[in-house]
Amino acid sequence: MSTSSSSQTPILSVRGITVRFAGLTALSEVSFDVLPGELFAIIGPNGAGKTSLFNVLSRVYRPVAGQVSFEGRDLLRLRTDQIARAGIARTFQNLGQFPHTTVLDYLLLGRHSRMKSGIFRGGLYLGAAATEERENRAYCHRLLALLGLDRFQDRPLGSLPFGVQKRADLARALAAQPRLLLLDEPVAGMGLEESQDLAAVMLDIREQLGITQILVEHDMAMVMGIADRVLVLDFGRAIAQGVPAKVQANPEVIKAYLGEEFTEKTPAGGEVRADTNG
Amino acid sequence: MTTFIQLVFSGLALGCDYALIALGFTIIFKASEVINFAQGEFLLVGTFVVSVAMFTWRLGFFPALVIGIGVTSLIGVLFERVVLRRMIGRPPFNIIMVTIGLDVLLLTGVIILVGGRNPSSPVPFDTLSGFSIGGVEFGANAIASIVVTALVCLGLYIFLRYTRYGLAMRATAIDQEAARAMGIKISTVYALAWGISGAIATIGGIFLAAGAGNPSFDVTLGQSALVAFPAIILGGLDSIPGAVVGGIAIGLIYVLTQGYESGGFLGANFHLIAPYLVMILVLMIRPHGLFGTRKVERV
Amino acid sequence: MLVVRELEVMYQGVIAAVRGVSLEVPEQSVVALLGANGAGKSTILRAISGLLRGQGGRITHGAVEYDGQPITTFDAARIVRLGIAQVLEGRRLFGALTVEDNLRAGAFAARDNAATRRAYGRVMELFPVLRDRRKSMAGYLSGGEQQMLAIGRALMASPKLLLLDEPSLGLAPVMVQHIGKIISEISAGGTAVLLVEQNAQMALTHATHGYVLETGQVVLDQPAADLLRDESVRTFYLGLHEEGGRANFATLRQRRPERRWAL
Amino acid sequence: MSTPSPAPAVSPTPTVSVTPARANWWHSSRNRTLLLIGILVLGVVFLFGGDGWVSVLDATMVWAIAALGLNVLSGYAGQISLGIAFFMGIGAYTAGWLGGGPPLFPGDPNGLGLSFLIWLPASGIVAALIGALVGPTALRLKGFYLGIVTLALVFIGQYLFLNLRSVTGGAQGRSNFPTPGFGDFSFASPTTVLGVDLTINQWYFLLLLPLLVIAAIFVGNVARTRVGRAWRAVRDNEVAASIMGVNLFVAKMGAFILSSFLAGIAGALYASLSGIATPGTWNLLLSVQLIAAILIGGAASVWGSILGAAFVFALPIALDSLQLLPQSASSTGLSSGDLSAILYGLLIIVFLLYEPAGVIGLIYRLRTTTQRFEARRKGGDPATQTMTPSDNESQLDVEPVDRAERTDMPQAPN
Repeated sequence: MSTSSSSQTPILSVRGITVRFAGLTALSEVSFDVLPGELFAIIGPNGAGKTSLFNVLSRVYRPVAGQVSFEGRDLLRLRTDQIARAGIARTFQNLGQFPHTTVLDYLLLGRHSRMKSGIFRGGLYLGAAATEERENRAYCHRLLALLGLDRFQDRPLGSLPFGVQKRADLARALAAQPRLLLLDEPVAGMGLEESQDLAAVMLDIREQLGITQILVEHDMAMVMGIADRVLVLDFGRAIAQGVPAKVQANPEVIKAYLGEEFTEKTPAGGEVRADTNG
Repeated sequence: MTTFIQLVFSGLALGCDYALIALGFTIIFKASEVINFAQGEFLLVGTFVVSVAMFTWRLGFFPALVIGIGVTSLIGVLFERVVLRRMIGRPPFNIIMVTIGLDVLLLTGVIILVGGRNPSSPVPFDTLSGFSIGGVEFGANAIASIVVTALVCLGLYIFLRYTRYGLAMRATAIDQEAARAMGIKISTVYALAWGISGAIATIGGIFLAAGAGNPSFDVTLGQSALVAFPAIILGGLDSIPGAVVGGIAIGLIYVLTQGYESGGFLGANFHLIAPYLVMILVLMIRPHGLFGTRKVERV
Repeated sequence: MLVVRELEVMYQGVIAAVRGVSLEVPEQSVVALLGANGAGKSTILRAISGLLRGQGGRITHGAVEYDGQPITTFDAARIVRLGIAQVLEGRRLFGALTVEDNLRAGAFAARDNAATRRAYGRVMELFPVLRDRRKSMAGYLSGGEQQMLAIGRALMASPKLLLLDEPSLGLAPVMVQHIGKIISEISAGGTAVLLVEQNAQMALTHATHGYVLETGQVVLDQPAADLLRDESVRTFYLGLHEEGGRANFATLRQRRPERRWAL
Repeated sequence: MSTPSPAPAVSPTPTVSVTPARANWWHSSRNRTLLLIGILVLGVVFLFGGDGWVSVLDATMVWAIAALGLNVLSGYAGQISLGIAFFMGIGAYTAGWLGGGPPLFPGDPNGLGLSFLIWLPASGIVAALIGALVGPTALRLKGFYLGIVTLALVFIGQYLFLNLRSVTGGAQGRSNFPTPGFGDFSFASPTTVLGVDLTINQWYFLLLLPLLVIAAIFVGNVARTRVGRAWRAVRDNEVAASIMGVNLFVAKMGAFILSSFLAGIAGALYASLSGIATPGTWNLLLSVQLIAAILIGGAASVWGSILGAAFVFALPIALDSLQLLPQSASSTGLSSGDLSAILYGLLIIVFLLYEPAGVIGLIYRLRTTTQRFEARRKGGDPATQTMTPSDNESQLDVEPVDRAERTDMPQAPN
């Protein structure tokens, strides 16, 4: 996969995003591009603004400045619920919001924006509405089988182990057939095997479905292992971006993660791109 | 002009009763995020007990009041301990309904004890006593209700501001886990909130029962407490000064509309909905009331 | 003084947040607990201080002992009275209360007024800025002042053990250094500190011993000075390491179960 | 503790087994069985129970339609509403105005005398339109605030019903509500069919049962398909739902409108059945009783609505008929009305404490327990039978749904 120097048109372009809450600046002038098919990771110490950035991309937060364009469209003009239709799906950091929903229903919920029937047609359940429901159920069954979730399909999410819930959440996001997938800490709280398993799924998604993925994650081993490019945030600012190896060696990044002293023992950062101010 | 002053005075007195009722709601809500729909029935139970103590057991007003406050507070604390504590973390709808269940039980209990007759209003002064200045009637009990409300507010202020448990209540209302980290027992704070709320309900109830000189009250007393809802919404569910301001405002709106609606184009009983209309208007402009705080929902 | 043995914590009955952690905090020491977000550090502190209940968490295995006494089943209020105070992550001040009321709340569990007065004097000594801002709302303080108040509030209970969760979070480097010095002073004054930190450098500079946590398990357990020198801390934080039990994700690109995505 | 590996190794070419899509409420064997049992029981009461009991069933079916309406808004979509009585009143007066005949008593307002086929749908449609009118204002608010604004709706309704005398009859009420019928035939006159004498109540029964079944199947179908999923998502977490593409306004308004429609129909039928309504008929108590019905029966469940209505409205009458206690409430002491009030208050508290999924949840739980017991006798727990040996059993063991609940309305299995 080619990296930042590519001449491809970015699928997502973020320019000078600034977010403030009651005087506190959560994000300050953050800019970056994500190329089609890329597995792009956003990392940074606790409180660096990663989740705020995700919330801007899924239109939960409104930035005070900046632009976001997705496939050439101005993302900030869309409502939260229109984002899904525009082709962006997101997984959630916190699970447990839908404890009674069965896995199959959760996936069908993910397909909400791909379906049409309203109260009247759904209530009568005749013709088009019935066909639509059947087809979409079949689609979700296939997706569940692919992710090894088929035997859990009728179980409420709340009764499943954490790892299965995480996987079901990813399946739900995929069910929307997005072109951009936002993954909010997909392996947080998981053991090594589970993490590797999910990482493999992400690589599959990238290579076989060609879906662009943006990943916020704390598990550095995973990020550095599978991401094409990495953006590092610290105190709401983008302090570095580039391929994993270069970012790991960037003194700014080491300082942000470990504190001042560790920097001295680091070899010079080389040609790391460190855009300190957007 | 005389009518206007008379109405403002009556509105203020009624508003003070509402303020007390609203305070009862707010104290519980602030401590535990529970809206107590049974608050009206706490009023009824408290007033009924005071009435029985005064007129059946022939006790004086103050000993009777103490018994009434004791009984209502005890019911509140028991309900919190036995039922509500197991409902922590449940959806608000269910919590509201559990308090409605209590409301039904308390109301039925009083109905069974009261039977067909109406108990006498237990007030410190004779229901008709008072004085008039320039044609405006100042009822003794109306004045008492204003004075008592002021005293209750002052007492509550001193309690919350200067005592150890008052501080614990304020801290718990802001951040429960942080309060627990200080060694504050949340269960004690809840029990305190329900106890205080029951006590205030009794005081509000006896003045509301006497109303505009009613010698007796019936079992619908609890329902008239529903008007406190617009009051707390107006003031913001979680604001104690808001409850007082909201209560007085609703009392004034209620009495003034009632005084001027007769023969008007607004039709009968407009005063019953005027508080709600004002409330809806406020909510349209400020969805969290005049003094309330906004909560942020998270993903 | 504090011994944690094979602690296991579950959330909501399904999420294993801590999987068999053992650690020790000796008298008057500063012990650092390091690890990435979600590694289970805060959960361990909550398990010690009794705050797990009410968060949907439960200790499913293991024990916490304080001065030889098992305290696993004690409620938070009792643990505070025993002399363990916790500063929660994100400071969690009572924002609408004044600085002084926050400190008063911190002394809620204190037994006698004399001890509270002594504790108050000590807090003012450690954080002179708070004296000038006694009457201000806690919510209006700067980030650094808020952190000092949070620590001061916990010290009002005159604890023998202070559990400190991410004190450097969101603070500027100068302030981080200052907080580090304060931690040393606190331990010099006779209060042991169990410090959860992301800023490894700050934590290890002031700590006597360090534990590194990963997905709910202790992976490194060494004297702080050794950890400070150890390259492995760095690798854990930056994902550089290829050995040490953590398999290399990079090879996943080549070796992974084959799966055909036909939908 | 060992790390569970929840995902089995995925086979190179996944064998996709598509289980039949059972989205239709009618296609669930459990629903069909329950429905048949229900109809059987009703049939027996209908034929042999005596007219008094048939009238109780009639009223219960009307309450059940209203409870279905409330369940749509509060159970499925999670919007607290105390305003259902208001929409029932709207439906009743619309029916009275459009279908009512000449005044029965002096002071009765005139009616247009239109056909049953017009006034019944119209009563639902007008209520739905008014729902659509107030919805945007009310649904901006959440939780308690919405609850209290809908409480205001009840009081505003009573004020309007009191003052709009030309439609409602004012304080003394209206007594010329229309009775259903086609042409010369009326459901409100006793007739003999095939040698059987059918009373008015039995005729109403024959009308109300199909109406209830249609309403139940309609709501059940909506709940199981796209819109129903969106409602539950909105109920559980609004922000997450909207990120998944659910338009919050559309979802809430849909629930509000369908709920008002059903309430309107129920109001019209209630007024037609009882023949009189005063402004006080549509009071707060009515709303509270309906909320109690769905919570006792089972929130977010079609069967829960029906069973709940039976519990709250038919049970007191059944208790009354046992005549254990004096009926009069004029003296002190326990009357039968008091007893049912106490029972009803206790039921609310006990169910919410111990079985938040209501009667239907209780039935479901009993069934699961007996199934497990059966399976254990045969050897092997059905909940873990399908698991591979590598699964950590204790973690995968199914927790009862209602116990896992934390953040939302309890949801009974459909």
